[in-house]
This record gives sequence, structure tokens and C-alpha cells, in this order.
Amino acid sequence: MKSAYKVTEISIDTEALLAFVGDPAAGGATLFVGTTRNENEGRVVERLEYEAYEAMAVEEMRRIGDEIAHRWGIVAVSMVHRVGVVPVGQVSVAVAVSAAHREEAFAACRFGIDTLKATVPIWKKEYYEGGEHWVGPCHAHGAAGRG
Amino acid sequence: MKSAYKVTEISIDTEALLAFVGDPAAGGATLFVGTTRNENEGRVVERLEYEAYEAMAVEEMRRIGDEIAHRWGIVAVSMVHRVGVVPVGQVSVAVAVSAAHREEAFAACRFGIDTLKATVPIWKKEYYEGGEHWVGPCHAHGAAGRG
Amino acid sequence: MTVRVLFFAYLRERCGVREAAIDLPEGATVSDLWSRLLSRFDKLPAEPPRFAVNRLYVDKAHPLHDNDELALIPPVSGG
Amino acid sequence: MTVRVLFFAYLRERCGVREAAIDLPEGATVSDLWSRLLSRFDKLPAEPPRFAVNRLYVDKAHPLHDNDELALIPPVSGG
Repeated sequence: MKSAYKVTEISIDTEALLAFVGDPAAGGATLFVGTTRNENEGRVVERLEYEAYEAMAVEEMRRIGDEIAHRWGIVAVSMVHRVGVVPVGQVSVAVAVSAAHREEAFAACRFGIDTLKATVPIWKKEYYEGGEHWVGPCHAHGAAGRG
Repeated sequence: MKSAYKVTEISIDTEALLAFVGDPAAGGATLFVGTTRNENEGRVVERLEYEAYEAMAVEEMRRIGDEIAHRWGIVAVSMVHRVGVVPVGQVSVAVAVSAAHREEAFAACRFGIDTLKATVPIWKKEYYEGGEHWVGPCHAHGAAGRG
Repeated sequence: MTVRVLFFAYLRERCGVREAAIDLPEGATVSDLWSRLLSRFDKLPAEPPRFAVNRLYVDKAHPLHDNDELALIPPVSGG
Repeated sequence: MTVRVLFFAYLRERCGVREAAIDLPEGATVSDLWSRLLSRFDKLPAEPPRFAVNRLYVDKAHPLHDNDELALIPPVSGG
């Protein structure tokens, strides 16, 4: 299985991702791109800023890719996450999977982005009209310290 | 909802498709591309050749897009199918859907390609080592005529 | 009335024709047209394909009108 | 032994530090290290984050070794 994982500070080249997973043995490929939305929970979002524990993020993507290869017969997988400022409308993350048949390509791509969002050590700070905050499941960033 | 549907004789520009469905209101987009595989049911495939009832194909894609918009809250959808010769490894069909959240983008994209393959009047002729034939669910092309 | 009939893919190749203009009595249905086609094109299979009239799938009872465009739709295989 | 501790995102901002070198007795676990960190960084929340040692998630009972890299992983929000 071909695979490639990356954290990047520049725009994500989705065309290169699709080219990477393209293969004569593949009947199809599914690509998911996450893009910065102009609205979140009622706030007007101006931009997002991502921070990564880069070395672990890439290793964790590789573990997800290996799990995908174990669960589904796929031809190639690639995951890329951008860090730094990502303006509204631009791509922050991309997951591409090719397989002999589309069932596998869809299931593996969906598993890839779902698992990436749950386990890969990357954090998003939202800059919105009137403030900024770190996005987290429990808004733990807002919890008071002990001191 | 933004939408675009096309039958084309030249290479499918997936980057343009992603750009088309991109939108500040979209949190993500799912793209599926179908590519010519080098093998099918044990035969070595040399190329595929597609024929379309173009006017109806585009209308049928639009009906699928409207159904998608009716079932899921999406931001934009685009479908393109190539006709004529498609060499091994190249893209024959692409479906892209953007939505506020990835659940909708995945479900709608999957519905789009599944329904396209079932209803859009396009036919594939497979050229393989030692022969050629029209691909069909029942290999109806092989049935004897009455005369 | 006259109906324009379109042939695609393996039906086009077998019958050696891309389209044909068929005259029919007023009130004729897709089913009537299919019978007419069977008598004119002996390479057509007995089992009918799907039909589309003016770019919409229809069933065999669908009534035809002058200048309708009827397409014979063999099993599709796009994708 | 010495363990290198990495701070990210809101923990990095609250504690005002990206990394720290912490000395620990042999046989110390992640849990022991967390207690040490709580006494040194008063902006740390009482509730521990997830931990990764040498870029793998581990639980609090995980034994530490000299030169290990321990990361405090607040709730991730990539995507």
C-alpha cells in the first residue's frame, strides 16, 4: 500500500493528493477536504489557527492509515493537515483514499477523517468577531486553573 | 444551492470541481472520482470508451442533485462524466458535494455516485486483451437477437 | 404523428443506426412503438430496454405525441 | 532521570511555556510526573489532559524512562 502523511504550513495541494493515490489498480478515490467555515455556533468566524504536535501528528496519521489498510483493501492513502492561519474558505485538512471499488474508498476515507479528528494531536484556535478561543469538545480551555 | 453538471470529452478537472463547490458556508467537501482500472473480472483492461445520451445525462444528473439537496442540507454539488476513450488510471466520473458538516458531504456524495451509476444514460465499452464488450448488469449485449 | 427514436451503445451497434423517425397513429403508446421497432429492426432483442421520452424515464403505457424523442436505454454502465 | 515535557495549545498559553525538563526519581510514572507538574505550574487544571510518551498515547500508570518525551495533550480539535 502506498501512503503519505504530512503537516504543512502552506496551502494543501489537493490535486497532488489525488495524483498520489491514483493508481492503475484503483477503480476510484474518495477525497475529503475540511474547510474553514465563516460561522460556528452562532459566531462569525474570521479565521482559524492550527497548532500541531507535528512529530506525533504524522505518526498518528500513519497509525490511522495502517488501521485503514488492515480493515479495508485499499490501494493508497494520504492525509495532510495544515497548521498556522487558515482563512475562511481554505482547506485545513485533506484525506484521500483509493481502492479497487468505491465502497472501500468511501468507508476508509470517512474512517480516516473521523479518527484523525479524534486522535491526531492538532488544535484549532478560532478567531471570531469579538474574541478568540481554543476549540475543544468540553471547552476545557475555559476551565479555571487552580492558581 | 450551487450546482453544475457536465458531460465532457476532455480530462476532468477535479481542482475546478473542488473550487466550484468551495464556499465560506461549507465546513467540508467530499469528492469521489471513478478511474479506469487495469483489470476487471479477470480481464486485462486496456482502455474504456464511454458513450452518453448527453442531453438526458445532464438532466438526470440535475435530478439527482435536486434530490440530494432535498434530502440533505448541502451547499453545492457538481457532477461531471467523461465520454470517449478514457485510458487506464484516468478519471471517468467525478462527484463533488460541499456541506456545512462532513456527515452530509459524505452521504450526499455517496448517494450521488450510486444513483448516477444506476440511472444516468451513459454506457461503458471495455477494451481488453483479446476483445471488447459493452458493460452491463446482465451482459445484455451478449444476448442473441431474434433475427 | 412522427416520433424520433434514438439508439445507444450495444443497441446502436447491433441495429447499425443512431436514430430513426417512426410514423405512428394518434394515441399510440411506447408499447406500440416498441412493437413497430421489433418488426423493423430484426436485431433488436425481444426483451425491451428501458425507455425515455423527452429525456425522462417512462413506462410502456406512456402515451406518445408528435415530435416526441424516444430513447432506447440499454442497461446503463456509467461511472 | 530527566523527562522532557511538552505543552500545547491552551495549556501552552496558560502556563506560558512550550517545554520543561523535569527531574524524577527512577521508577516514576506519568502519574508521578503529573503531580510534580501540578506543584510547579499553578495554571494547570486539576483535571489531567491525555498524555503521550514518545509520541504514543499512554495511561497514567505508564512508567517513565530517562530522556522520555512526555506531551500534555489537551482535547484535540484538528480537522
